[in-house]
Amino acid sequence: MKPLSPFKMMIYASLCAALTAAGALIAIPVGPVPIVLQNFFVMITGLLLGSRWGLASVGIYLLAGVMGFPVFAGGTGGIGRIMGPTGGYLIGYLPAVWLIGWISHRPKPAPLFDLIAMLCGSLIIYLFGLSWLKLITGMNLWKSLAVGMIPFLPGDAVKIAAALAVVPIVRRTIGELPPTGH
Amino acid sequence: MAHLTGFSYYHGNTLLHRIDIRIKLLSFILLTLTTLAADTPGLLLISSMASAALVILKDRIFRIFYELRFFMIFLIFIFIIQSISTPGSSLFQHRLIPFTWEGIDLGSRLIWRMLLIVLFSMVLVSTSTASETKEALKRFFRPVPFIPEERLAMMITLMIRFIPVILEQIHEIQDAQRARCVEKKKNPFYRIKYLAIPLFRELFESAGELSEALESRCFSEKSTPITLSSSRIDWLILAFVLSGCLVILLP
Amino acid sequence: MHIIKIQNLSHRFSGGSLGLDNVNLNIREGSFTVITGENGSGKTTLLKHLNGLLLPTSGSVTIAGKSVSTNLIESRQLVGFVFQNPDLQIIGETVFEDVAFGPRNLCLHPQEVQRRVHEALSDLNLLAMADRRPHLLSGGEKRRLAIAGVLAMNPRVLALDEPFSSLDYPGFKQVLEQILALHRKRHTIVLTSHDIEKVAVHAEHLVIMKNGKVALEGPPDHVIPELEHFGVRKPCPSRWGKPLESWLT
Amino acid sequence: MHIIKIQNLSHRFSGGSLGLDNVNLNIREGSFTVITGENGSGKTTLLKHLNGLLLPTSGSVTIAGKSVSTNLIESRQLVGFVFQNPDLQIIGETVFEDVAFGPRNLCLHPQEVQRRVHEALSDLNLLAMADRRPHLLSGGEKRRLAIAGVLAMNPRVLALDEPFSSLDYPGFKQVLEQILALHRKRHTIVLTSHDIEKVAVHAEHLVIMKNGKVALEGPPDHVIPELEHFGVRKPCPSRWGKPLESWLT
Ligand SMILES: Nc1ncnc2c1ncn2[C@@H]1O[C@H](COP(=O)(O)OP(=O)(O)OP(=O)(O)O)[C@@H](O)[C@H]1O
Ligand SMILES: Nc1ncnc2c1ncn2[C@@H]1O[C@H](COP(=O)(O)OP(=O)(O)OP(=O)(O)O)[C@@H](O)[C@H]1O
Ligand SMILES: O=C(O)CCCC[C@@H]1SC[C@@H]2NC(=O)N[C@@H]21
Ligand SMILES: [Mg+2]
Ligand SMILES: [Mg+2]
Repeated sequence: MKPLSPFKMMIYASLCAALTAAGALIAIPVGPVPIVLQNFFVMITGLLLGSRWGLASVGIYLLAGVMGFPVFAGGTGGIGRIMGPTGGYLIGYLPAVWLIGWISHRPKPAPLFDLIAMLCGSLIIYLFGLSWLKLITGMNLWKSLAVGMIPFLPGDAVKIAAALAVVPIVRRTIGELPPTGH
Repeated sequence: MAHLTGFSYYHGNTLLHRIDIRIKLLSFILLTLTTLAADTPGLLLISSMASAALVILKDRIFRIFYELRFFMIFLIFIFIIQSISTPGSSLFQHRLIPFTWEGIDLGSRLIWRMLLIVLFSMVLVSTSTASETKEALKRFFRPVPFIPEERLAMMITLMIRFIPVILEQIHEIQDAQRARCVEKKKNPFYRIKYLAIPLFRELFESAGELSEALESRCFSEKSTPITLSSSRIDWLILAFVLSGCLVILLP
Repeated sequence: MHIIKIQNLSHRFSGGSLGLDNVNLNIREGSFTVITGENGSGKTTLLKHLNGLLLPTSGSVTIAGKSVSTNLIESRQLVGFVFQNPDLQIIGETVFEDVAFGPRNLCLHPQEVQRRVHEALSDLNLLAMADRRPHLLSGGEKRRLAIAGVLAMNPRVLALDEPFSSLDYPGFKQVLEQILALHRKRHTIVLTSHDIEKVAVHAEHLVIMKNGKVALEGPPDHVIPELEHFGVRKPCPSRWGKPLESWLT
Repeated sequence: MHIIKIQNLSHRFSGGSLGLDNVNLNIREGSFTVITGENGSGKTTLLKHLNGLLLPTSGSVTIAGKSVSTNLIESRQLVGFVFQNPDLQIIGETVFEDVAFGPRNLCLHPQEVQRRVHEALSDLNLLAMADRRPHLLSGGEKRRLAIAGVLAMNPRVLALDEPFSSLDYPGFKQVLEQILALHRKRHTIVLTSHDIEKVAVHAEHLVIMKNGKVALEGPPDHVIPELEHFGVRKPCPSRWGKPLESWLT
């Protein structure tokens, strides 16, 4: 994304945070960890805004959630969710979006780099998520994998594929949008 | 879809509306941390505080619980997983499902805690306006050196404002696609792709127009601070909450 | 005889507010119906019942003899819906892709998709812009693209929600000419507008809505004298007792 | 004497297309100017130069003697801009918060903010709805809220972009009455519309634009006969040589 005025990037970052919140609302409860579009929008935030503004976007998303705004999975909020079983995934979004932005932000963005970025990002999300889930619920490794990772792999694969299809088009559309504002 | 009340401030003049937002936020954080550390007697005390808050917002109780319907299913799953995975004296000798007494006890307390925390956050959100919360955020983060608290507060306000807009646009885009029989295509990749493309284009276009609207009303990071006045009652309530938490945590 | 039959249809929104209140309406095959009324009088809500985007709380809606709620997909093929804001309806990367979205959803054979798209584009004379990027088109062109996208599914009824909003005079003339051409090809046209100045002369059947009810319906010369009671301005010629005049001249 | 002076203003968009081409326009203080023209003729682009949302590629725009590009903040206080789609302009969570957004950005004293918001709300008679949530208001009420939000910054010029689009007859009457009331209070009104049927009788100065140029400007009775050449329909009464008629009756 070509550098726009910081004012415009602030609005796009808030927009991506709101998208992540909207993605979290559509939560399909399949176990203690629900299937959400949340991480789909986190990945797209990283790909569109880059590492610095992507970090700011996910940062304010988590801050709003911690402060009580119901923006986490299932339309709920509060510090309790960070302490709860899925808190690891939420914390994992911060390093993940930074890494996705850093890997994918080349002078000329290419789908291969987007794919690698998203795979590494998802790995980090699961790393943080599973370790915290195991710590909190005291499950053994095998059970926490069965509950915290395996049910989501097909869903996440679809999300990564959809992101690869959508992001180049959105990058072009944003580029053609009226670059209004000084 | 735009009527997502969970997100929005519900105008009213109840005691909870009048409390200074900083006190409200502080007691919210205190209560949440205490709930996580509390045991059954502690949880009982905190539940009484929660029900007191709900009584004050009596006309909105149904709306708050209506918002929590997804979260309830989520809680049930946590209860089942917890009660299965904790070792201990099992409940049903013969069945394959290893329900254990310890598991049920642990699971029910976990759900009780999470329900209390979420109720407190719903009460906080529906009784404080975004500009109040923004002002409290600015005051909390001002001492922190490297965080630009003015920009942070504005970004959170913009985010809260965009959520109902996004939900409404998702609804309208889905309507437009359903009108052209998109439901015959079950492949999730196809559905996500054709929802995301118009959604992103529409949103980034409206974000561009919103930035023009902000600029034409001279938006800058400096603005008149909203006067936050904390009266005697506020400090009384904070003291009450603080003592309640200490009683639970100390012995 | 009547392609659309609506019998005491009511719709209550999840928020509790009543959108439609006991609506009874029959629309003849091949007729040109205009539904008018104030903002919030329920025009869009009624139109969304024709292709099952909204389902009745009570009462029934039948299209060509089949109830909408029981065969949704079929009623959406029979009734093409053009939305007020064309931007939300535009999906494809190019004009061609966008029009092909509907037929492809019907899992038609690629040749058939090609033929239908080509026919729809030539009907709306958008052939020259087949590979342009849709969101860079002008207001009038986007509206014609939305109509072509719906036309490619061979609907028998065309439901248009405020098709002329934010269109200038030339854009309006283009869109109206296409709609009248489709009407001549035996399509049933149902059109909503809160300002009937522009279409009153072409309407065969005029319906006025107020607070979710059908306040008055009938041929234009019966209904137009009563318009002012329902918050709709009488067309300018009829304020001087002159015959209605088409906006195409 | 002229509050707005535009001298050979041109604007080229980053995409390369020419939005405005050598525009010369002077607008008197306290006048009621209507800018009309086809879609894409440059009406919105011209209006956005009045409060510095767009900066000229060449030429100059001066408001009350001060050049816009050199003092942006001041020109945004002098010129209040009401957008075509009010939903994008509404920021606050309640009507009161939204109107207070402008004055608070000017870092005024809280009492002063309170006074201005109260005055603006009573001007647009929205006082009863001060605590309602903006996105549940009707189209007309949202439009009046947008005007109140701009009015609270005490502008001398009010620039309205298509203020009546998608408004029904009662909504239109409400908004037009407020605009005329502001005009009586010596505000300069600059209003764009591609359909001048509704406002021609109130306009003192009519400007027609085509392809980014000012094609014709002058008092309505000079300009109206030439309208049809520039893709704008003549108001219905003047098609029969009758005097213009206000839409408020
Ligand atoms: N940001 C932009 N980048 C490129 N071209 C633009 C941009 N904004 C406007 N244009 C083009 O400039 C011309 C004038 O646009 P403008 O919005 O001023 O027209 P308008 O008179 O307001 O039309 P309408 O009646 O639809 O509001 C149009 O052809 C439009 O396509
Ligand atoms: N999803 C919804 N939830 C609750 N109420 C709704 C919803 N959609 C519409 N309404 C209400 O139903 C009534 C009818 O709405 P509708 O959009 O059909 O009016 P309309 O005649 O199309 O108005 P317009 O002329 O502005 O298009 C309005 O009062 C509106 O506020
Ligand atoms: O409680 C929360 O808000 C966090 C939910 C985390 C869901 C995780 S993210 C990675 C994995 N993929 C999914 O679809 N869901 C889980
Ligand atoms: Mg409507
Ligand atoms: Mg315009």
